[in-house]
Amino acid sequence: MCEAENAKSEKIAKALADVLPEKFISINRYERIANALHPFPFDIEKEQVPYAVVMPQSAEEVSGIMKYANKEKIPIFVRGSGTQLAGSSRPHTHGIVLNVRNLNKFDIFEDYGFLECGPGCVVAKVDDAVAKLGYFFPFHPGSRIIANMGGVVSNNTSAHIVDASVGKPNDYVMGLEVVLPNGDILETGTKGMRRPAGTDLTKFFAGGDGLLGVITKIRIRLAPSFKRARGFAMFKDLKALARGVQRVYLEKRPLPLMMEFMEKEAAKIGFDIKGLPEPKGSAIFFVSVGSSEEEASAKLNQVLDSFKAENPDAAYEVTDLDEWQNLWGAREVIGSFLMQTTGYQWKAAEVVCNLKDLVVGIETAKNFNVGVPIIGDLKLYLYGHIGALSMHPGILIPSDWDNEMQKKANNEIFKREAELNLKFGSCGGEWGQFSMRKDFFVRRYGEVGYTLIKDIKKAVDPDNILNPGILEGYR
Amino acid sequence: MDVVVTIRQTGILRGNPILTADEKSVDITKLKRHINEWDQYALEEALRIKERKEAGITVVSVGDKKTEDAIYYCLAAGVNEGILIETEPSKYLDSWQIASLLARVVSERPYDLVFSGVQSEDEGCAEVGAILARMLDIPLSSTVIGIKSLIEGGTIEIQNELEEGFYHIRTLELPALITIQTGINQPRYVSSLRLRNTKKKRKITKVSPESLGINMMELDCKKMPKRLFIPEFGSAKLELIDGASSNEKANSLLGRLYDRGVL
Amino acid sequence: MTNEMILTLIEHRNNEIREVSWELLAAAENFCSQFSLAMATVMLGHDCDSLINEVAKRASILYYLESEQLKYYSCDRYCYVLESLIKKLEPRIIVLPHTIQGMEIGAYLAAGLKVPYLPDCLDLAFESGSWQGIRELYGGKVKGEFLSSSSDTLIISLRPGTFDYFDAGNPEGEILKESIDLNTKKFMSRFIELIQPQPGDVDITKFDIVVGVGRGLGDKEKIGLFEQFADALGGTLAASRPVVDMGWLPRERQVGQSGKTVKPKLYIACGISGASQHLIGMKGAKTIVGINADPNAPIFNVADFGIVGDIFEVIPPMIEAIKSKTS
Amino acid sequence: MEEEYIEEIKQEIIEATSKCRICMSCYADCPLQESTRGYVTQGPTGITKAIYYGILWDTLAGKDAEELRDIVYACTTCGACVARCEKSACGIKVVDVIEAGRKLLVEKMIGPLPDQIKVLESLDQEGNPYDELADKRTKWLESIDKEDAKQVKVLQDSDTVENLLFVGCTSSYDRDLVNIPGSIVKAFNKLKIDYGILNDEKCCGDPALRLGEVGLFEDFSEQNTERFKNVKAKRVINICPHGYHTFKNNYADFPSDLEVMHYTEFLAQQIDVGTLTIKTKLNQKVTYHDPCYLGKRNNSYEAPRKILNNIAGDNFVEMKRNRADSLCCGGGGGRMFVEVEEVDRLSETRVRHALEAGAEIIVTACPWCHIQLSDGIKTSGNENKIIVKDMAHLLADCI
Repeated sequence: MCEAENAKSEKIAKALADVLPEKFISINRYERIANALHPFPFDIEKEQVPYAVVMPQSAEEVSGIMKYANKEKIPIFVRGSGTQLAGSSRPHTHGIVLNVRNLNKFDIFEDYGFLECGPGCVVAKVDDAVAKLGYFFPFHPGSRIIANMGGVVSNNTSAHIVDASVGKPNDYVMGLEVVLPNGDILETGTKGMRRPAGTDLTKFFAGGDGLLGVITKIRIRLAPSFKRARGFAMFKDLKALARGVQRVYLEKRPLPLMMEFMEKEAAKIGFDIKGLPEPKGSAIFFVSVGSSEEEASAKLNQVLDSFKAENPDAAYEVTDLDEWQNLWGAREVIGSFLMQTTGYQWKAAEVVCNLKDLVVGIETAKNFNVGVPIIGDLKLYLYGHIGALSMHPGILIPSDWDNEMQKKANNEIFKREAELNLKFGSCGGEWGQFSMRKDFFVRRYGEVGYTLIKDIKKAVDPDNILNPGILEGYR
Repeated sequence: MDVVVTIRQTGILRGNPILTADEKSVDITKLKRHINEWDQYALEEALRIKERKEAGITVVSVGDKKTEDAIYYCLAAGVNEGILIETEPSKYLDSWQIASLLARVVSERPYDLVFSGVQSEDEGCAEVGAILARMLDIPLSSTVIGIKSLIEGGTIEIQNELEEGFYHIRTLELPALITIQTGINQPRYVSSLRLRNTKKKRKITKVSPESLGINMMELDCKKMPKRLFIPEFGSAKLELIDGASSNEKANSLLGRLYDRGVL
Repeated sequence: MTNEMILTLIEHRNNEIREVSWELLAAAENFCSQFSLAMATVMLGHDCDSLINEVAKRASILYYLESEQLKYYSCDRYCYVLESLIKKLEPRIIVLPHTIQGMEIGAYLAAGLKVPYLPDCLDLAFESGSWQGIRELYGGKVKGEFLSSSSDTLIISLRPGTFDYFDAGNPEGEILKESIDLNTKKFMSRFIELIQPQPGDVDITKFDIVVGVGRGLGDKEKIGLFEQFADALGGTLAASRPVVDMGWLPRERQVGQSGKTVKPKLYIACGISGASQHLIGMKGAKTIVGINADPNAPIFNVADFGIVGDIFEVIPPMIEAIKSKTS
Repeated sequence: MEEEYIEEIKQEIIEATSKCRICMSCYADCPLQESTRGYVTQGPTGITKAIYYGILWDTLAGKDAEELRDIVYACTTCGACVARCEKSACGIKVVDVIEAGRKLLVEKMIGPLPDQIKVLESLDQEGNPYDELADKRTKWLESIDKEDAKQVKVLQDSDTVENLLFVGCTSSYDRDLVNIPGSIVKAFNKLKIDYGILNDEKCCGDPALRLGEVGLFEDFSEQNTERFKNVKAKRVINICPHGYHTFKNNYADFPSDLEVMHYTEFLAQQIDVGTLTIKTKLNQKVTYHDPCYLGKRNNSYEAPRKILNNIAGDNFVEMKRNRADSLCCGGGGGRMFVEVEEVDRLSETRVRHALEAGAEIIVTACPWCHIQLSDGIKTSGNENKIIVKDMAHLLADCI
């Protein structure tokens, strides 16, 4: 690595020592590399490695860092655990990585009815803490044991939660503390239970793809947790499964909190690992909620009624929790199992369908890679959050493919994902809108939409200091 | 730049020393051996020079066949050549004789720097380096604790340790000899795999005093051991504190210290 | 043939005669009467008249070789000057201190003059036609008598702290001052700077009670225990060289030849074997306690009280006992 | 030019690591998360990728090399990451990669950490990591109950025995722990078991292997294997889980007919067959800390619990993190031998867990855990609240 780069690192570290404690500034070569890693199966480039990694403990420190970066015109990349699947947490050029690790203050104010946490808090830890007190937590990504609050709020990611049942997670975000690119510190939202009418600045940042500011504190409403009932159904015919799901909506059933599915091939693997009988078709399993077990169970059975109309091989309420754990587990282990048995890389896309076209949609998703360059002949497994009409075609990519091939494959997957979501007039609901998905955004919302967001960005961050590359997209 | 490091292999004396029958030396036949502690630092310092600039390092040692291990160690650590001046086992050589042998080898090759350890763990005479410097007629500086600058074909600036926290900084014109003090660096660890591979792949240059044209009979020994002995345990004034348990010992010691009024 | 004379080199630094020089004079006095030799001293330097007068008060004859270039010690200049003086005087014995300076001169000079050299000796005798020096091996675990190869000229360096100084009361010794022109000769070394001792965060020489720790410590994490111990005693913590080399304690806490010399009321050596370089720095303590698992550890040769045992077994109960006594 | 065997190590690492797709799940389970400022480099992914890019971009010299060394030697090799990766990712043997990384650093003369060098030298010279004399290894026999000591068979070169008790370096030399083997031989004597210890026992080699000194480890593995064959024992019973793991998993040609057991497993077995009966029950609350090398690395969770259930009954309480989810004490992987900068000492965190569980005694079955936890109790100022005992201590009091 070149001397000039090291010299720059030294210089930055020295300057920032006035802003935050030296122990929270690292120019350690490998600390810098580790903060440039991305969740893609190909190597990072030297150009991505930041000059320095800073771990501020307060909004004031973040402000100081932003001011310095603006003065010196050095890009700032905000990062938590770096698990964002479209690559938004990945530095795009040399710069400073602002790791939110130390912004991890966490308090529950039951008497106010909200909690406040820093962006560096781990989702699962917050979830577990509020659950203990009998509250429901709307953020539930697969990476919850490691993902940070800052990321999930910036992405407003639903993951397992069915949007239409309890809303989008950020509907629970009451307010934020944000440091703007110029270093100004802003508080948004409210501490009261009545949410702002009209402009709520919170919305610019919660689900803002990290374009407009650095979130330093998040206020989330405490919602009482529900009683749960669990259901399972099996359809020989994948189309029937899709129709079943359509009915749930069309027949005005109370929507489950979560509704997952595994296409037959995927189910086979998961069931096999968990020692369940070989599935005759595609599996669907879901959680209905209510204020009492009875209510939850009643709601669940209404959903089952819709399914039964599509004569499934099975459709029943799961009362044995172990059985449920196995079903849920079966869904969780597919990817890891396939990677470990085949030694291939596992890459999933996020195809979201509209309600009307779901039957076609699920078929299309199943044939996601058919005829697609590079990935056309690869094995594909379909599963996902069908309750939200969101599907994950998971593709196995040979590990021995070199960086270039891996990159191409990765791009093809995002390209194909874009095509389908355009086709259905939908969009992804889990991994943000830009970075690898920038092209989709432009096609989906046109130059008008893209120019608009670019202008907004320019207005608050004229020199494009904060998280450059997310908006421009990266390949 | 050519750097020569002179090393000595010494026995690692952990338990009680055992003398040879003639009481003229300590019996190291049963002891594990290693490179004399000071020489390890000298070796490391040379290796660091090699890492910074173009340098060839030669290690020279006087000793019996077993000394090969020490030389292989140096080769494994990264020196370019290892020369063993092989002498017969358990023959006492004094510093003058050792220096004479080293001087013959060193003087016959190009060198800009000669490193030696300040002294040896066993005899601790701190002589060889100085005698060698005199024999080679090059400038000398002892107990070097830091090399400040090194200009090829020019000078070396060193910091050497004096007593009571004083230091000298001086420059020597090359070629020069410096004796290295412990603590100047942190000697690297050489793994046994490395050592094994080295023994397979590398060769030691072995020479005998004769092949150097030196007749050991005629090379006089200016300082020879008459009799060694294990010193009496403790001084006359020593009062040994004993007791059944450590607790007891601790307390009676304290008692005595209070009696004396030093506590 | 040599003159029946002992020539003793007076070592000075930073405009002070070093303690060891007086010890050497005492030793030389001994040897002179023992071997019926005459006494002479030599000192090299530049404008240190106050010092030579100090020496003259205690030594009969002082050769003072003066030159700008001798202001600071350097091996080549010192040896060049001494060599010519020795050739002229042909003394029987040249006595040097086994200091860093002395050990350098001794070997370099001996090599130049091709005469026997007995380094770091504790005593000198004349046995069946040759000089015999007593010295220590393996850091004091072994002692030995070493013979010089010839009975005439001998260079010997004596271990500092071995001979007590007593005032020979030899007033107004004769000073033979000679200015030497060294500019005609080219020397290959150049003096740059004399670095003064750095004052550290603590001055261990100021404490009445000093706890010294050595190799026996094993690893850095154990330091804490001995800090407690020192605190309980109202003393301070010092160390032998290896501990400092490992970076477990800062240099300013090093006791010994290259470190500080302490003379506390009580010095407790924990896991210190007692290499001469360390003993030099603490011998002056009024009361010395040695705690070491190895009964052969030389520390017991200077200790008033000794415990042969494991420092980690002995120290904790001591801390307890002291605490209970004080509270 | 690089030696081939070094190139091989590099390839081994590259292959294993390139499978990682940076899901970061392992990071969540890594004890360094608890104990450090949470620098990413100190998560398993960070460490393995540091080695990976270190090789790929050839930043293995000078300051970079030292930075890498400090990162790679930060791992306690507890194995939590391995379990996680197998559970929810691509099943990389993370610890193996990290140990390979250490191998690489040692062979390139970058590792180990300075304080660990004298450990390796001591292993080489005296057969133990503590710079103690080899011939003092059985000295612990002198400081235990005379009667018990008498009954201990000290095996000379040609002697044979059914059960070989492998004492291990720490139990042999650590002055505070000799009562662990003491208690075990007491138990064995009571049970009239045919057992013995080696007159010339050497280290199992674990420290050498964990620090990346493979060659030295191989020496130990060969010598010990040879010695074991001569003894013709049915089983070797380990006091230290690290020896247990090393014999079980790391020895190249370990005698196939020689069963490796931890003493807790052996004694639990004695309870099953009814030869061992617990006389006095314990009436203090005890909890059990799973040593990583017994638990996570070898899934031996139940034997110690069986013993505790017998001894303590309802007084045996679990900590919130137990078995596979147990938190490392911080002593493994060569960490015993270095001063570690920890924001929260793992040992203290663990002591806190035990207190939260309402325990008055933390029982463990590993000498290193024992040392770490007792330190943790002191440094967290809980001396009067809780104590550490080895399973052996409890047993000795109760049979």
